[in-house]
Amino acid sequence: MQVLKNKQRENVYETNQLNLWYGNNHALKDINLNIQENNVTAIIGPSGCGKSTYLKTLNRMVELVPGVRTTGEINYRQHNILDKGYSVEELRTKVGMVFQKPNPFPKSIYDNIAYGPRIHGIKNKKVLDQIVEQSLRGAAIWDEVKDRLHDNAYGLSGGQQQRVCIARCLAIEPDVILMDEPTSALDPISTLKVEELVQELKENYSIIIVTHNMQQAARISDKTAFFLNGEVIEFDTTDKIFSNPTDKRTEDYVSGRFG
Amino acid sequence: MQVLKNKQRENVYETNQLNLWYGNNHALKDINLNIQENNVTAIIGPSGCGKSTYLKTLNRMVELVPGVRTTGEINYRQHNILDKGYSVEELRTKVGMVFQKPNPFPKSIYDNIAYGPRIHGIKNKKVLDQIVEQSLRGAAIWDEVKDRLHDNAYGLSGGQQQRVCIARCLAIEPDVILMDEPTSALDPISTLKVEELVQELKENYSIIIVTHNMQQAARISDKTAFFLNGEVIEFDTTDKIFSNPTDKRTEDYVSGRFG
Amino acid sequence: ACGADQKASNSSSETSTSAQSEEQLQGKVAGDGSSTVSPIMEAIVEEYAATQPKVQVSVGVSGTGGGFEKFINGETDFSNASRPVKEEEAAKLKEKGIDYTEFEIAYDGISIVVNKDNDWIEDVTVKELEEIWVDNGKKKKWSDINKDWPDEEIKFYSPGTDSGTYDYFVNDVLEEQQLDKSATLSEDDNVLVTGVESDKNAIGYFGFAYYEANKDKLKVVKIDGVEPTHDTIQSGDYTPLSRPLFVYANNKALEEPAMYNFMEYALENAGAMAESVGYVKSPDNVYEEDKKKLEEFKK
Amino acid sequence: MVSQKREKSLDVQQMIADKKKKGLGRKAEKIVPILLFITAAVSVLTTIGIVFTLIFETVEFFRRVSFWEYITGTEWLPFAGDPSYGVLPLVIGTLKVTGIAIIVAVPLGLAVAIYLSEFASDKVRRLIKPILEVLAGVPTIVYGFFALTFVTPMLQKVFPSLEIFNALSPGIIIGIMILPTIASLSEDALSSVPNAMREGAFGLGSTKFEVALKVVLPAALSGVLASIVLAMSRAIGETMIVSLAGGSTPLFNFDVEGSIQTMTAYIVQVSTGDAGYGTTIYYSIYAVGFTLFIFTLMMNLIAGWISKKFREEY
Amino acid sequence: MAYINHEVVERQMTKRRVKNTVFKNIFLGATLLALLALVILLYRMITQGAGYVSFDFLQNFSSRFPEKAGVFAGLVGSLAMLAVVAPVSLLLGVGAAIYLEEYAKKSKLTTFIQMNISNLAGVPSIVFGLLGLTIFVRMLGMGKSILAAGLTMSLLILPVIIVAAQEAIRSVPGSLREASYGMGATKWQTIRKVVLPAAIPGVLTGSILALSRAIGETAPLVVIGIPVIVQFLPAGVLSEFTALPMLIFDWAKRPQEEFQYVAAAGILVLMVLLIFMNSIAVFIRNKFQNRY
Ligand SMILES: Nc1ncnc2c1ncn2[C@@H]1O[C@H](COP(=O)(O)OP(=O)(O)OP(=O)(O)O)[C@@H](O)[C@H]1O
Ligand SMILES: Nc1ncnc2c1ncn2[C@@H]1O[C@H](COP(=O)(O)OP(=O)(O)OP(=O)(O)O)[C@@H](O)[C@H]1O
Ligand SMILES: [Mg+2]
Ligand SMILES: [Mg+2]
Ligand SMILES: O=P([O-])([O-])[O-]
Repeated sequence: MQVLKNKQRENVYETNQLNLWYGNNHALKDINLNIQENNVTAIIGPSGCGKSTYLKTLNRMVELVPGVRTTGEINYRQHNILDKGYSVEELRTKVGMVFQKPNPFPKSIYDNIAYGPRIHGIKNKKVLDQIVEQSLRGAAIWDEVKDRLHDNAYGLSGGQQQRVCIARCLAIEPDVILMDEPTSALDPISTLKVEELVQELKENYSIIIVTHNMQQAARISDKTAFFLNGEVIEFDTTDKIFSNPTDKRTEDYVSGRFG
Repeated sequence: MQVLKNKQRENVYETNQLNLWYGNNHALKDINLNIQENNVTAIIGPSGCGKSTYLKTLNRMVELVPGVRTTGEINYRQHNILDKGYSVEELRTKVGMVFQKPNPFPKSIYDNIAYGPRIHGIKNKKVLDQIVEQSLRGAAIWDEVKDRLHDNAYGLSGGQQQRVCIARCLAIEPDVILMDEPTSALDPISTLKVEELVQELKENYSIIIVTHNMQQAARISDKTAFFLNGEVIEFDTTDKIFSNPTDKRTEDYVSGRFG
Repeated sequence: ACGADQKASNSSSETSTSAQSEEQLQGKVAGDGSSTVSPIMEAIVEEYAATQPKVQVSVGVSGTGGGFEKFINGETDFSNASRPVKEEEAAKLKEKGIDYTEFEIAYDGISIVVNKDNDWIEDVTVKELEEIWVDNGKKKKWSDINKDWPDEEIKFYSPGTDSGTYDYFVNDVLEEQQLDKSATLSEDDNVLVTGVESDKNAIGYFGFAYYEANKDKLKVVKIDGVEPTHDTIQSGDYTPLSRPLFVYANNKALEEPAMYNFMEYALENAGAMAESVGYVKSPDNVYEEDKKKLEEFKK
Repeated sequence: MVSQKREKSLDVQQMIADKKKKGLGRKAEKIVPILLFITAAVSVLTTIGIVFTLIFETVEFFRRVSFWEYITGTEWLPFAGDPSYGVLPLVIGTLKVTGIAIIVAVPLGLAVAIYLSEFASDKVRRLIKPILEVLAGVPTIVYGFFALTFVTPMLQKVFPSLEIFNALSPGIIIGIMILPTIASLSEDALSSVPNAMREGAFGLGSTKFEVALKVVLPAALSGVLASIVLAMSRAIGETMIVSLAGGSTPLFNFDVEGSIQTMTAYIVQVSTGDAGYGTTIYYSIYAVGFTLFIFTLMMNLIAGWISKKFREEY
Repeated sequence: MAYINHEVVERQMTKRRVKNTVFKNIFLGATLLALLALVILLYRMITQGAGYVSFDFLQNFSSRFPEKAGVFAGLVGSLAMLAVVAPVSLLLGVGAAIYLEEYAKKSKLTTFIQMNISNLAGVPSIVFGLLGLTIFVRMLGMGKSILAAGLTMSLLILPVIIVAAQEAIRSVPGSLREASYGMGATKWQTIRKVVLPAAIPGVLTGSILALSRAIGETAPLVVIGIPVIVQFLPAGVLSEFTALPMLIFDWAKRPQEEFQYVAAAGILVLMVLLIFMNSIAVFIRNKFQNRY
């Protein structure tokens, strides 16, 4: 049954011959990568190899950097998001993002979660209350914050802040969640919580996670892509990447010989 | 013979019951740690566990942070450096430091290296020339920069800058070199060069290195201390720590179960 | 209830004043001009505000020239002047089609003062005055003017070059010759007072009002035997150092009841107010004439 | 496909899609940048306005007075029977005051900046900086009276030959007025030198003074120089202090004990004075205003050039 | 080979540490000197003016009698002018700052606007007075009104406000913007709901200091020709008025010595107003510092 389900999974993203330049810096080179839904896909690689860049291309956040150019295509649910005409705002309501450092808004916890629904026009107090609770529960932090929803989010610990950010992202019920080293600024216990959360979330969401912690990738992902110098060196099931990689460089990296 | 030599090694640092607070944050707790000369001592541990804090206490750099308090003692070559009367400037001419991010001064390469000798009163051009060359050679970067000694150090790549910083530190001929994640901002090839350099330097200097890369600690250090939450959990030969740690938490950490 | 009471009392006071044929007027009157005239004008406006609180009179102090500039631009209803309107200004007024009436409202006597400890000077002739003040290219000593006077350098204090007082002094006393270049020039007459007060060898001149207010600190010099007093200035005995002060009114503005009323009040009280702030009344016939000129605009 | 997922109590994406259909306007996204651009353009319009204001009367002035006489003449006697319009005495007056102000403010301001950024604790800095900024906020008219009625008499006790109006007293007071500008902006520049740089130097055994002088100050040089130039342009444009305490005697000499007149003080003198409308004197204030404008423009270009030239890369 | 003789280094160390201490004290001395200047200034103003400040002084119009003279019209006039300056300069300044920081592309035009702003910041206030007189008072026919003076002052402090607002906006971490964009917010939504609220304390701090400058400025008012003999309160923005600095300027020139003290009392009122505004700025700065 599990096998059958796997087979049925569709691709959320199909990346074809993606190239990206920051000015003259060729940061992504001929990327081809298909990402399945309801899966955790990990992206690993040494610092500066283009992991974050690729992730930010998936919701076109990379465009915020002046002087960025791309070629190739990224199809999200069969539509090329790199098309000029594609509405980034719509894309980003479907594709949520969690960042390396927790970045709650300097507002109350409630307002943080309600931010997304509100900007999309949902004003009804009752509905918002429901969304807030549901999202905080979804991010496994409801019990910790339910009594202080109207306190500033900066009063929380780093780990709690990060889960509030995840909740904020869940509040618009995205299809995909992008995570850029979501635990690298967290303590071991918070890390564990977030890792468990990711495992739960993949039931309903497609998750793409960048991590510098190879053990983390091994623990929580279904598939892993290894990036090096802007190229995808190897993309396969996580088991394969960590136990029996095809490429020598992948092996060197996962065994800690550099990076 | 090797064994004999090991036995003769003296302690450069003896830390007794060191405690440190940043305001109310108890960052180091009852640290007891003896560090041998002509050795590479690695300090590992998850983010925020106090590695950098401990390192910066060894040359009293931590005092630059307002509101820091310490108790206990750190004996450097039999003198307690935490004594009020101990001259920090003198300590720091004996104990060099290399930082996580390369931090050359915005001056020429030459002036960077000559800075230390100059403030210590060496004005003679010939002597300075010799010191600069010797230090750059010592840091394995002489060949790469000898033709551009008077260019700004910021024109160099990150890896080169880091080696210039190491050279700058060698120029005052310290007894001990402290390194705080010296390769974490560098690419694999530069990392390798710095690692090799550390191996060479230990012939003449005592080196204490903080690293988040466990493989790196395993590769280059003789002894390793594992920090967690401001405490030293385990301190032993590197072999022991990585192959057969005594503490469960050490094992969890070195096997990548958190951090 | 309180508000209603107030209204009632207001209206009752209105009726009582109108009974005295002083109806409550409303309106705005704007003036500008001479700093010399401004103390008189301030006194008038202050008193006037008590009788006609709803007529808002504002007066700037941009100097006679600055005042005329605004008058010519039609920005003001009246302009204070410490000299008669200049030909260029009159021409501009004509060009802009602004008809105006000149009212003389008081006299100012320019007072020559020296330090209290100065015991050699009592009385000077106009000739001597000229000799003292005219620039001769070098540093001047008292003894250069009169052998009996001390062999010490004279310190000069004069109003600023762009003031009516300076203009008048240079024109009428020095006959357009250069005033001694070493003079301390100040736009603020108090500085002159302080300067003369603190230096034994100082001599200075400024408006009569400044002398009056600082009588106890300064010694005034007689000109050809005449000391500046209210009487000698008014009578014209104190020559050539007394000059008339004027208000120029825009004829169109005078047709407005508020402006007319204000000017009427101003001319009525100008003499008294001038005296109260240290200037000198003009002769009564001057005010008579002024009133006649004004009455032509009565509607 | 999406709906096939879990049971949802709320379908937020559906709600969002509904709101979209109702057409929450995209208009703001288009209009707002235009409105904001207009607000940004106001500053440009202001400059155009200033030039426009000054240019016509200035041209009229130069129709009456030769441009050459104006920029090379050493006599400024607009009220004399035979007037002369050489602007140099006014320029000299301005430069005297500015020079004294800079001599006072630069060493003091830099010392304060270094003290606050390198030696003082965070608490002390947070306390002292705003207090010093009060000095920059004191109205210039207040400074003017202070200079005239307090500083000058005090100085006269030290220098008996000092006149009531002089360049020294307003110069010193303007120096005090611009001191916070230099101190505050230089402190910002010094503080923004990355701590890594200081740590590097301390790690080599430097004292604080050595770190400040040899590492931090050179690294912050562009910011420090820019603050000085900015302060200078404030000194050049300062009006009330020099009007009240500097005097109104434009002389072409380098004496600081005697009365002077600056460009700004001249404009005030005429603005409150007796000169008739339409006279050459009237037009001259616009010419002098224009000259001032050119001066500050030049200062600004120099400041820009300095920050570019000395900008340290780190 | 050893070049560094640690014994020599040790010997020199004493000298260097003494030098360090000496210079530290010199720098401290300079700081205290600057503070002393402020103390003397304040002391003198208080001793000169305090005797004349009273409730009546705040409630009276100016008068030819020193004991009756008061700041009422000037105080109300200055505050009324501030009521024009604050919204106008904040709206224009913050708007321009948002445009430059968030919308403007790196182009020649943007560089030009930026250069123009820093240049305007250096233009003497008296030149702004000439601008106000020509454009607002005369061309646009506003007369010597609160509006004309307020707009002139707004333009005068505009560059300061723009720069302060730019800095505040720049210091809002990019991560907050990214978070907002990541939720599908549009640019304007992000600015309005995230960037501006986070930047407001910084904007206010800089702006209040600029506004207090507008209250104390005298030269532009002198050039515009704001009247000083005013026995009424302004009725609207087009009403004529007088301002505190103008009254001070006028009183100080009066012949009677007592007016010197009236002027000093006026200065005291002005300074209290300014210190009050500065304290608000400091309060905001300290309260909202380092929130993220
Ligand atoms: N905003 C930017 N402007 C210019 N170049 C950039 C920018 N961001 C990243 N780069 C460059 O693009 C390349 C890839 O960077 P990226 O941030 O994607 O790496 P990464 O794999 O996420 O590294 P890390 O593990 O350090 O986060 C690097 O060479 C980097 O210098
Ligand atoms: N300047 C500081 N002020 C206050 N607290 C600090 C400061 N620097 C560090 N800390 C706190 O001290 C503790 C130890 O920090 P430290 O930087 O030593 O950790 P670390 O092990 O070096 O972490 P990392 O791997 O992230 O560098 C942390 O809780 C940190 O928040
Ligand atoms: Mg990254
Ligand atoms: Mg660290
Ligand atoms: O203001 P004045 O009287 O000198 O023209």
